[in-house]
Amino acid sequence: MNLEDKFKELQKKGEGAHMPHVYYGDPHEEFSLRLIETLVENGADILEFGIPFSDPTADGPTFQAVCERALENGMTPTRCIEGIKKVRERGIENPIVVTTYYNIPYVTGVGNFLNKIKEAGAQAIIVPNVPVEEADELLAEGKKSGIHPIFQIAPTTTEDRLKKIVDIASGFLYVIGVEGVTGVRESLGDSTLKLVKRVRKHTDMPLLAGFGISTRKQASAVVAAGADGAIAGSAYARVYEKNLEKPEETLPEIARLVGQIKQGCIEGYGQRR
Amino acid sequence: MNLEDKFKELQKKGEGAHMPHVYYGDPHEEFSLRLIETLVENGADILEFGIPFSDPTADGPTFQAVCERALENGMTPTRCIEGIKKVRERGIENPIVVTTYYNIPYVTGVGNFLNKIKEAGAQAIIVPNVPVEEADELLAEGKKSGIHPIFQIAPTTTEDRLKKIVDIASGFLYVIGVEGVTGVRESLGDSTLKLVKRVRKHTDMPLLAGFGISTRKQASAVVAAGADGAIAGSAYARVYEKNLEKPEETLPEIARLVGQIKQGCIEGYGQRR
Amino acid sequence: MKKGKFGEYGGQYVNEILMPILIELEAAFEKHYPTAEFQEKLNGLLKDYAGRPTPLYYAKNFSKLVGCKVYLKREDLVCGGSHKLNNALGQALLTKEMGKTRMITETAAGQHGLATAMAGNVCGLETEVFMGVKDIKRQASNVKRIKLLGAKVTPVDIGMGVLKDAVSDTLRKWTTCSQTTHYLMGSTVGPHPYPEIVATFQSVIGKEIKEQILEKEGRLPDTIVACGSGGSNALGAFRPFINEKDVKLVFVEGGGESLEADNSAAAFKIGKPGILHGAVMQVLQDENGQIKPSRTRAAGLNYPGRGPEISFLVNSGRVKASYAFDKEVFEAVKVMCRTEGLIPALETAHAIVYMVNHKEEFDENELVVLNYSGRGDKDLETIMRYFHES
Amino acid sequence: MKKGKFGEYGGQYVNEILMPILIELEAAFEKHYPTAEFQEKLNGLLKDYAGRPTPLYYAKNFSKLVGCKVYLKREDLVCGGSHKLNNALGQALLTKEMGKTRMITETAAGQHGLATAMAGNVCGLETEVFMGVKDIKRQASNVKRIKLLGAKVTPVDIGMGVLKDAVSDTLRKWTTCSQTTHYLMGSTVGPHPYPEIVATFQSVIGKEIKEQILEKEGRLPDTIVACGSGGSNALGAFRPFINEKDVKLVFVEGGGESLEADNSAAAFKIGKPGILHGAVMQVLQDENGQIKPSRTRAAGLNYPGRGPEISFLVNSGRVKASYAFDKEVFEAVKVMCRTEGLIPALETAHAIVYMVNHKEEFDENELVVLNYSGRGDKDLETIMRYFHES
Ligand SMILES: Cc1ncc(COP(=O)(O)O)c(C=O)c1O
Ligand SMILES: Cc1ncc(COP(=O)(O)O)c(C=O)c1O
Repeated sequence: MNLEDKFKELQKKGEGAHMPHVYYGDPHEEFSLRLIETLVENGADILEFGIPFSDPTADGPTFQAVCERALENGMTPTRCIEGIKKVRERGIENPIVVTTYYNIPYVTGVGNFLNKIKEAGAQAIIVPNVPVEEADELLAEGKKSGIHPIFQIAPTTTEDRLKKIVDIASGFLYVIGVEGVTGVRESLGDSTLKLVKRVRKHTDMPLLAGFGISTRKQASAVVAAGADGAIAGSAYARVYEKNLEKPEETLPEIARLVGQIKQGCIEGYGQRR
Repeated sequence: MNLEDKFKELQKKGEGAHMPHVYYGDPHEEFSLRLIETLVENGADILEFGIPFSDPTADGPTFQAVCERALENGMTPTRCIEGIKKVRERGIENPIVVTTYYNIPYVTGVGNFLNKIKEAGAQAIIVPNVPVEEADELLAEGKKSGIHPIFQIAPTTTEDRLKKIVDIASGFLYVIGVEGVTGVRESLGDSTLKLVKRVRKHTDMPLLAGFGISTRKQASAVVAAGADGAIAGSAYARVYEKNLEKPEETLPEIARLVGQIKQGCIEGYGQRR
Repeated sequence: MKKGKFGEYGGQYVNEILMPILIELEAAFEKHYPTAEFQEKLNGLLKDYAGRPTPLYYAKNFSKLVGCKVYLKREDLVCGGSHKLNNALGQALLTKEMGKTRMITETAAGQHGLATAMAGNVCGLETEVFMGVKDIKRQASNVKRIKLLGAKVTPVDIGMGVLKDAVSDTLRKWTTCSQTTHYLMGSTVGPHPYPEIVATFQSVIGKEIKEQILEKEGRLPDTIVACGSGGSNALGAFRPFINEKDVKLVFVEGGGESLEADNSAAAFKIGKPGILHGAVMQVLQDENGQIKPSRTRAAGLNYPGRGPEISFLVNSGRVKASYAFDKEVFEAVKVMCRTEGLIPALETAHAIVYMVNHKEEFDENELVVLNYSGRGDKDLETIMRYFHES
Repeated sequence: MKKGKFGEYGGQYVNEILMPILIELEAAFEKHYPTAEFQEKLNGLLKDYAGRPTPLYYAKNFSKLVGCKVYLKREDLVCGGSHKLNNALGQALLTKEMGKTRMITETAAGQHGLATAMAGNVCGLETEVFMGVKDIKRQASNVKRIKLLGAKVTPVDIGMGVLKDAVSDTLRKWTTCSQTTHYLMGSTVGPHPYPEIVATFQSVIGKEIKEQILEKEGRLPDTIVACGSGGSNALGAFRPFINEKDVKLVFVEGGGESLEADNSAAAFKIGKPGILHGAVMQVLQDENGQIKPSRTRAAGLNYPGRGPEISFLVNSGRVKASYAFDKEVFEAVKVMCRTEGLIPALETAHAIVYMVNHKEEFDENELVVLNYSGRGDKDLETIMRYFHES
């Protein structure tokens, strides 16, 4: 299923989308696959499929550790792309958004890389360290391969830049509610809600809000503020990292959590005016 | 007995003079007095009576330790001057030459100090850190008090300076045979003998050679070369410092040593041409 | 060439949070740097606080040893002991102009952290220095200095606990506070406009070299040699000579234990272009694009990337790249100690190795300027231990 | 006044072995120093090797704190980290002129030993440094530096194992080798001609101050403050101003723990004229004329004597003597760190204490030059330990 159809479907249902973020291969591949299944079966609409990078500068301590473990255990970009195929083979049809840092596609060749993930079954890509200024190749190759490059908007983004980003974006917009890196936060603060509203004024494109979301309440709040969905990532890693020996044992807890966050997305949608 | 008479007496006897050097108060006063008696009874002609100073820069390690011990045990210049009196009270009539560093007379007042040692029974003073350039006061006050300031001559002394020193000197000349500080040395080297000969050309005044002399052979050699006697100091301290708990026990050994060195002075005189 | 690009190198590969801040920084730099007021403040501090101009010293004894005429550009005499303060003072002034009140940075050898703390205190700015736990240990004396100056030292224990990790963490921290806080980048690395800003502030080195060598020798040097990783002292020395095609420029990077060692720091020899910390650079990485940690005994050269400009200059052939192994570096320290009475920083000693190893290539009239980037006080323990153990 | 005499102070109280050598030294100094050739060599090394002129830095933040206008004369930026090299280079050149091949000296803080080793290597002279065992321990990093430079460090364990004892032993050693070896006296102490030679070589400081302050302020300073024991950095700064009667000169010595402490180093406060190490000086001594050991945490001020010239100037009222206690000194280090980002040597911090303690006496237009004699790297351990323990 492509992103557009997914958002249409959710709109019809009157639900906000939930996109969980998983770095593939932590602590090992088989667990990642089961984690993805669990997430999708219990509420995930879209899957953010992370390819671990050695220096994930936009990620907080939780995801840094995640990447480090995955790499130590031998995960590579090639095996990740194989992993996307495996997800599809297991019958999961939700849209898949690949996330990685730009050096990974850069060394393979951006076009080449996008073709590969497209072929494996992905619909879009997030490269947090590619701002509009450096996006020409990603945009051009994205168009050629049919992969949406997803852009981020931050509280620091000026009106000027916001327009530029909206102009070139496709798929959806990733709204970073807080100044900082990925990771669970106690409270979301007004900034996220304000930013969602600010962006909404400029575009009808789907907006997914992320960074710091880990609860039903937070998800509900961002969707109520006008976002079309919520992203959560470190929240899930924080559950299974407590039991890295047998991470499968944490899947029931993760199932509950993803259900709650999805519930928040649904509730929030209802509170929209 | 004054210095002049002593030298005349020895000349008549055909002997070189021996002047042992003792720092007073090491390890305690009573030992120093017994040491002096032993030296005088066994061959010393003149007594070099050292007043310990905190920074004896012309002295080697043996005499540095000697000074340090004497000061730690509470020896003071005043008590040293009392000590000279005690030596005289014990019936010792040999000439006494006080040795100390210039700060000791300087803080008391040079004239005052010389009067005091004169009164106590001394005949001369050696202040190793007063060269001719700084000797005006010492000379003037020496004349007034009747104390001979003894000057040193070193291998580095130029002909020019030698003349100056000979001009103002009285009592005797102290010939430092080696470049260095006080202390026992294995061999004397030619430099001492050469220097004695060089000085002899300029004056008939008695010459005592010192620094590094510790054996009969060395004493004999310097006297044979033309000196009128030999000085030894660290050689004796090296004997008693081996038994600081009961230094009296070393007195027989010291008695033998001073006898031998005096013997060297006598033999050397016989070898003079 | 596009602004901030040096051939394929450079750019601004940062996340959206930071982009507006970089744009603001670029604008502030372009606005303030050229003004007479800024120049006056900067030059005042460079002269009276940092001790510029630094001498260009004809090292007679060392020259004799290597068989040509070697001048040392004495950046070791800059306050704090290395060239780092040239840049730190410039950026601290810029921070004030931007109305920010804090500075954060990372440091490996500690020289840049120290320079930042000094510049911060002089300009009345709070400072926080991120430092890998491994570097904190091996550059203990600089850590003490930094703390004594009142700066906060934040240990970084992710990754290998070295510079690369500290830069990553400083970037992360910066995304949380960029509106009040300036990231004082310490070398010619990072996203545009940093490489440009740092190289500009460091160019004072090369400008002085040019004046001084003309005064002393009446001609330009035949060769300029500099060590580096990010490239700031090298570019500082090279920049005014880049268009002087007869001046040979040599850049010496850390070879580590050996080139075969999996983690030699010789990025020009065994790295390739890649994107790290906001820019395309020559960088050590595996076949998948994962950045590889580097390893050299010189903490200040222990970075897997080479800044965009030096990457471009080497790639285009204008600058010759060389490297020195740890063992040679320690020996070079001794050579400089004995010939000229100067204890060089381990980083600086890399440039000295180049001179010693290429003796036969120089003829006696050859004029070489060696950018003597820092003094070895910070490395004293390491050096003594090396000679004691080996 | 007789040559080598400063009122009742000075002179040549050495044994006969050394007198001819002192005469030779005086002649050599008078012959060579004024020549254009010598001046050219010396000035060349001072400029290109040592890093002169050192800046006169207007310390704005520190000035605010003490309520007047304070300039720091930045001798900390001299190669090696203190003013000591000014003199060491001069005497090393003189050693060459005299045809001698070796230099011996003593050191307490290690700064002079380091300077001697550097000057020795530059001039191709062997060097041997005598150092009290206690100082070897507390100035460990400078000992490492000196050894790395290839100089021989000879421990002195007589007496208290501090500077006084090291000077005594160096004098003793000198009597054994004075014909081939120069004793490079490190401060304005010792027999004539040393106080004159050292003060002359250090006067470069004051000459620069005069030029620089006239350029910056158009007038002479109201006050010059310097720390010292032997007095070389102070005299270096003061000499060109001695006849400028409106310039107040302040000399700050080590007070140690307290004046009541039996071994406070404050020789001007509790010492009297006496003869030590070849000259009449103000010196700590007991009622019998035995020299008393001094005690201060600043190794470089830990000497019981004050050189003849500074003794005379204080005695005659031209220079005001003050002192600073150890505790105040450590606090002053922190003040300078925080206000100006500079870590001063413990010696230098004594002068800083004076400024802090006399705040109320200065009015805001008062122009003070503080002779910032050295950097605190050598004292880092001691400083950190102090703040950790207290
Ligand atoms: C003395 C010295 N030289 C060189 C360097 C390398 O930095 P760059 O490549 O920026 O010159 C450092 C870094 O810490 C340093 O301390
Ligand atoms: C930094 C510093 N300042 C001052 C002094 C005191 O020496 P002087 O009295 O000769 O200036 C020393 C001596 O080691 C020193 O290292």
